Amino acid sequence: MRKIFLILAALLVIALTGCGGGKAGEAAGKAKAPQVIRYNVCTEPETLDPAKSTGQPEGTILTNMFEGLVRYGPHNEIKPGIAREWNISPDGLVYTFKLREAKWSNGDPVTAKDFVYSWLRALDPQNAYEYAYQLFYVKGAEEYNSGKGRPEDVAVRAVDDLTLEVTLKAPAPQFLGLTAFPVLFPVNPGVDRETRDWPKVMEKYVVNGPFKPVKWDHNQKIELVKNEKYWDAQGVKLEKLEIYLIDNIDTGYNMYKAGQLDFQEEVPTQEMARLKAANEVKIFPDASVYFYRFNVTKKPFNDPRVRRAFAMAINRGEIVEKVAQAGQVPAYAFVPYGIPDADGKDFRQNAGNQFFEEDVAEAKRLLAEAGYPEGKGFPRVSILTNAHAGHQKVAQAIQQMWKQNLGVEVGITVQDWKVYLDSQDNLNYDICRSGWSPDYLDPMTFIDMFVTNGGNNDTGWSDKEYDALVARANFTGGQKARMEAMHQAESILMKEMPVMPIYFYTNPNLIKDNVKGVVIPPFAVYADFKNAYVE
Amino acid sequence: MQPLLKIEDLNVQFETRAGVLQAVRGINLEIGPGEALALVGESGCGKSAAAQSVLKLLPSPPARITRGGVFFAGENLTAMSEKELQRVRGRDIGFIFQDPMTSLNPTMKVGRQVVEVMYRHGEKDNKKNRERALEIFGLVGISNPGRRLDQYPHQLSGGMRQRVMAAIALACGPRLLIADEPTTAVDVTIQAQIMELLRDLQKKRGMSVLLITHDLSLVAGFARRVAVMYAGKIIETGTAEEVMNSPAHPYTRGLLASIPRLEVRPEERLAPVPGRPPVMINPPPGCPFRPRCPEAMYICAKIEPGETILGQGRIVSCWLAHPMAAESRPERL
Amino acid sequence: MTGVIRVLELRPEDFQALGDKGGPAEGLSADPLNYWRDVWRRLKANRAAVFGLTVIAVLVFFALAGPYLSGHTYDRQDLSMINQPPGAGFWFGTDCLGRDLFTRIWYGARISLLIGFVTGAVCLVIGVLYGGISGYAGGRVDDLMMRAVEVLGSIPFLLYVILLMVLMGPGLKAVFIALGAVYWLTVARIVRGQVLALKEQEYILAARVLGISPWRILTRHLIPNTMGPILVTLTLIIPEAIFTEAWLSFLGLGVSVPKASWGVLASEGMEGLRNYPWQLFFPAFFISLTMLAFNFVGDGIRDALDPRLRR
Amino acid sequence: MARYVLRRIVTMSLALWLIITATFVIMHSVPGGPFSSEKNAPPAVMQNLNARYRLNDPYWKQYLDYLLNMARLDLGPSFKYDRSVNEIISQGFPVSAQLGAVAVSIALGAGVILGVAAAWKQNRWQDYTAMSLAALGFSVPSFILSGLLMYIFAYKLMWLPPAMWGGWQHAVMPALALSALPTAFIARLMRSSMLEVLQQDYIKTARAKGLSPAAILVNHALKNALMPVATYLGPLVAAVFTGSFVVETVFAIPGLGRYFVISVLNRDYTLILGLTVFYAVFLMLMNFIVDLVYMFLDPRIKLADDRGD
Repeated sequence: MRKIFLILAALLVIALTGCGGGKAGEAAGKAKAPQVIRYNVCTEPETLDPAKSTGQPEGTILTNMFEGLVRYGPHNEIKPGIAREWNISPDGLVYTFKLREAKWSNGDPVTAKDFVYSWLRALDPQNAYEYAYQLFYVKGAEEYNSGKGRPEDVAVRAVDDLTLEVTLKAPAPQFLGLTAFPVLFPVNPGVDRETRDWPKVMEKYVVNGPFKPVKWDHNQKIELVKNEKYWDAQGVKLEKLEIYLIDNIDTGYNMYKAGQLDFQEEVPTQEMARLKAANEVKIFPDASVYFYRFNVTKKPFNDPRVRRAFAMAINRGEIVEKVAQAGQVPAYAFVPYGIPDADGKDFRQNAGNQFFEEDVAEAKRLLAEAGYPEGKGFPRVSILTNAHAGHQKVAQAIQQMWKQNLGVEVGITVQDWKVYLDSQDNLNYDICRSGWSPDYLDPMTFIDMFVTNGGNNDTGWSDKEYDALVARANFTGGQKARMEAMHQAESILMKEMPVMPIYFYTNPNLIKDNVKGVVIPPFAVYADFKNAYVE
Repeated sequence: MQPLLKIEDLNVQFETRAGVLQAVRGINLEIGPGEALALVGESGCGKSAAAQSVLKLLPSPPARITRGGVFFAGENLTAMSEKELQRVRGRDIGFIFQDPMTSLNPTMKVGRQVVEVMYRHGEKDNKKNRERALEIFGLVGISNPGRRLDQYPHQLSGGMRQRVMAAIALACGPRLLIADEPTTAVDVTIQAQIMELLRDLQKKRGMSVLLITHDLSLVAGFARRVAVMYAGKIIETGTAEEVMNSPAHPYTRGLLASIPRLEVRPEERLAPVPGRPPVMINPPPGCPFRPRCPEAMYICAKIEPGETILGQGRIVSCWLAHPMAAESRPERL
Repeated sequence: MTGVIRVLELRPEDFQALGDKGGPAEGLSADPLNYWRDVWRRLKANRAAVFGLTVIAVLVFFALAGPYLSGHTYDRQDLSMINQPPGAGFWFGTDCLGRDLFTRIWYGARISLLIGFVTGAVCLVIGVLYGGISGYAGGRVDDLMMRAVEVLGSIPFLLYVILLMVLMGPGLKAVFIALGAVYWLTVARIVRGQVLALKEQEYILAARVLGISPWRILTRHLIPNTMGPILVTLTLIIPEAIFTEAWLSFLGLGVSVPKASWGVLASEGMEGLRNYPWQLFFPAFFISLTMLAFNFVGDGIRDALDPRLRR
Repeated sequence: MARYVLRRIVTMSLALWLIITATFVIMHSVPGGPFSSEKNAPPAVMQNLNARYRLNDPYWKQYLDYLLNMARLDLGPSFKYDRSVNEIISQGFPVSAQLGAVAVSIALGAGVILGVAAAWKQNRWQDYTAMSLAALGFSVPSFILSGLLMYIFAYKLMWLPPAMWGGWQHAVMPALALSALPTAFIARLMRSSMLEVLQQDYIKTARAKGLSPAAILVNHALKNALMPVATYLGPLVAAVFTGSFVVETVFAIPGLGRYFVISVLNRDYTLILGLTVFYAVFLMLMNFIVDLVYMFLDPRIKLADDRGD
């Protein structure tokens, strides 16, 4: 398993070697190729209002047009954005950001007041932004959003034009990283007051990031051009970024082959084998996990032995290699690779990826112990999945493995996405396919899912010790103690197994070889084109 | 004098799924210039097929002229190509069909349907054509012709429509008019008017007319000569007086016996003789009329009778006309 | 011809009156064949229709027997044999999970044909009852019932199919209901039209005068007489249902895995078009063949019922 | 005429009301709401969302509000997209309609020609060829046809751009894919109606006039044979002009058709209702136009309340 990770890491390095800043500048200087990249984000964005956006495609487009207080660098490191520097109080509660003298694309200066305005706008209950809760770390934010507090009491303050002071209600090391994402982006107050629907009207659209939009042809493409007013405009090599909104991956693939796209976010599964062999697909890490939930509130999965038996009786390597095919990593733990631990190293690597082993004999023994020798008398259960071809394939492979290895006949129930979510939320399932991607680069985004009655628990599982560990991690300022608590929590999760990890995702992309300098982060955003160029 | 139309040994077959139907089985007819001839028979006897075969109007397949020919003013129509025939149709020979309700295009103004013929046969100036159509409308007795020209068929009465049909047939001043049951589909009062009109036209313009009808009563006072047809053959010919006053064939006698009186409803007239005409697909030997014939003899079931010439232009096809019949059945005489 | 000459030696007795001994005149007229036997005869004479019927029969046979012929099962995966081209071991090749496509195709035939036939049956029952009642009742009831059909006819039908599919969840039953619920309209319209026309005919009037119950008239007289056009409609609805199910499969709303209809197989095959074309070819071929067969049969029945169209 | 139009409007409104009501009921009985997502938002946020989109109101109130807005021609905001339903329809429909117009023209042209050729040369090779082509159009599901077209013309031969909406080259494949089925249908319809017409007595009259086959075809047969096709044209135009999900997603056409599917999948309530209403109105309108065209084609037909002469 370790080997696979190393390969993955190597891949990452290969992909990113082109991204070195200095080299990029040189190459761009020599380049004769027109500096235009045509990128398919594979869906029509629901909105281009940063506060309203919830998905990765929207996040990707917005990140290329805006800049928050910070911005992620090519190695997932947090780099200064609009904030030149910042200071965090020793108790981890007060963040003071010093802003640089940046400008909006209409020439207005970007000020601390803009951030105050934007964050309050994001929290305004009248606006009802779904991801407003990403600001709930801020003192007074949740109260305001739920109608119990006043906007004046939200602890975000413009000390002067270039100083922003934020007070959190509890220490949250992940907060700094969150300021790199859309909900916490500033919007131009003047424009927002004047034209309420500016996010729909590209002529009125004002940005503070690398690119500004010119045209939005729905279900076709969004055209961005370089924003000359961007504070780091010098570092931006691209003249034009065309973001295509083609949702049929196969169609996108054909366009890529016909030379009409340079870069597509997704790769058709049935092309994967050939593309990998021809070295045409580039696989990037993705800090997300693919797993099955068990409904622990009823038989037979109320018995942890049954859950463990099921988890041990599948061949993850075969699923990854033959079914998913994109170089995913078999998962024997819940928190994916790519998330830093207290020592700056990788959280997953530190704890290892081996909380349990695939062992059919042991699985059979556990199942017999639970009262189902050779699967006899096992109740009829079913895997719930949404109607997506890939998920259905994995489910069928697993179905057969359980049948062969445990002698248990498991059905498959396919539901439409929204019905599936409804069933999952209301525990109307036996086994449920799930996936989770982080909201921020911290194990907490995975660990806090499974606290008792957590909004995303959806298994009915509850463990007092686990809850206590999560609480400890949440209210401890020290990173070391926090991480320690989370490591412990994860080992409980993997012992009790309300969820069965299957694999850690990867992010395969189709990218032409002459496209360089694109940052492909492992979460939240597909691609950052700030320093990208065409060779 | 050379006949205008001469039909020689005409045979017409229909190929159907059930077999070959012999619709017309070797008929001979001549019509002189300005002469009116009536071809009489029940529906299904082949008279319409014969008439339409003159201009090869029957759809082929399934219809096929297997033998014989039709000569018009000395030219063999049967041997003509479709293109050449098109020039004869409507110009030299006009045609009036049975049902004025269905024989006019429902979606075209009647004026245009008349003008169209003239345009086709030479006169390309439609303004002139319209004036001529107006004239012809008057000629065929259409009242208020100016308004009628711009009406659709459904806006006209049945009689009016048949007059339009006549106008179409007459548009190019044909030398021969074939009227296929022109009065069957219109009611009795109109019937007389239509016949009057045809007679008038024939007289005034010296036009030949071939009248196809099942109704012997129409023949009197219209046609000089009459041919009676049964099962695809002409079984009796003669002048109108001869045929009406001394019919030689039992079938003709049957037809005459059923000449309509006003109290008889039209549908009863269509079956003047009890029984139905035979379907001529593989017919049994003998006379096709035998099953319905009140005077049938043993010979009638064996051999179909040949023609017996009774006088100048007076021919009958019946065993009764055979001398031996007279000997065996003296009571008939 | 020579025979005729020989017989011409006539004798006096030939000229004796025949009287009634010649047999009835009707003997010479065409035998009025039984209507349905006639239709069947005409249908059999139609080569395309016979081809269609044969194809349907063969497909049904293979749908029943096919899954047992190759020694593989429809859901048995062999991940070491994924995407194999057609050959000796796998006659139609394998799919992306290493399952035998030959077996899956015939298993899919079962499901697709079942969808076609059951949907047809559902439409038939609803449509005949609705249309029959509407046409037979006539007047205001008819007016109201036909208005309702008209209203239902003006909803976006695919949107409703999806709505119903989502409401009921994927699966065969849902497909039957969702498709049946939208296709019966055509049958109802046709039945009603036929019933209206037939109702005025004399034998029905006679039956009414004789006091035969309306139900009996409906089932014994009207419905058998409307069978022709209904059969034609069915030959359109059955393939249409198979088609629509294929389309639903393309959206991921068809039958549940690991079961597979032809639609599911075809939409899976679409992904592999460039690299594993046989995965698309076989399901697409059989869908098309079925469509053609039903269309031929439908045309054949229509022509047989109305011989004017094809002579 | 005015009375006739008025009566049609009244019945249309009634039908529309029934459709809205039925859709409203079915839509709300489908599990899952517009704001359910994989990452569950805190209850306070959900409360705000429901309040904002009035999902907290009782159903009867939502229903009445919707009807009132409808009366003002306001179909409401989309729940999923940052656009109003009116905007989505007014942006998508013109594209679908343009493509649809091309497709219907192809279907009408090719269908009529094939059908006429088949009828004119009944039971000869022209008939069999035309009808085989029609059968092909009937027998290939649109997603397979679309995929194959793209594979052959864009991927293998590279003659045409694979997707997106632009110049005429972009319209070729989607229009072909869209028109396959209606072409086949019209060809068959045209053939049988042409055969029917060719047996009519007035065609024999036309032949007796000495008209050439071409003149008979054009002046006498065609117009009469087109009438059943005209009846089919109403529903056809309604269906094709509002777009096709398959064709629009495969060829990346920014039309309306895709929304008929994704509105349901997203539980975008206002969009579902809006599309249903739009489709129904459009269909009724098309049928009305067909009735008018029919009147022009067939002088025998008069509007119910317009009996002259």
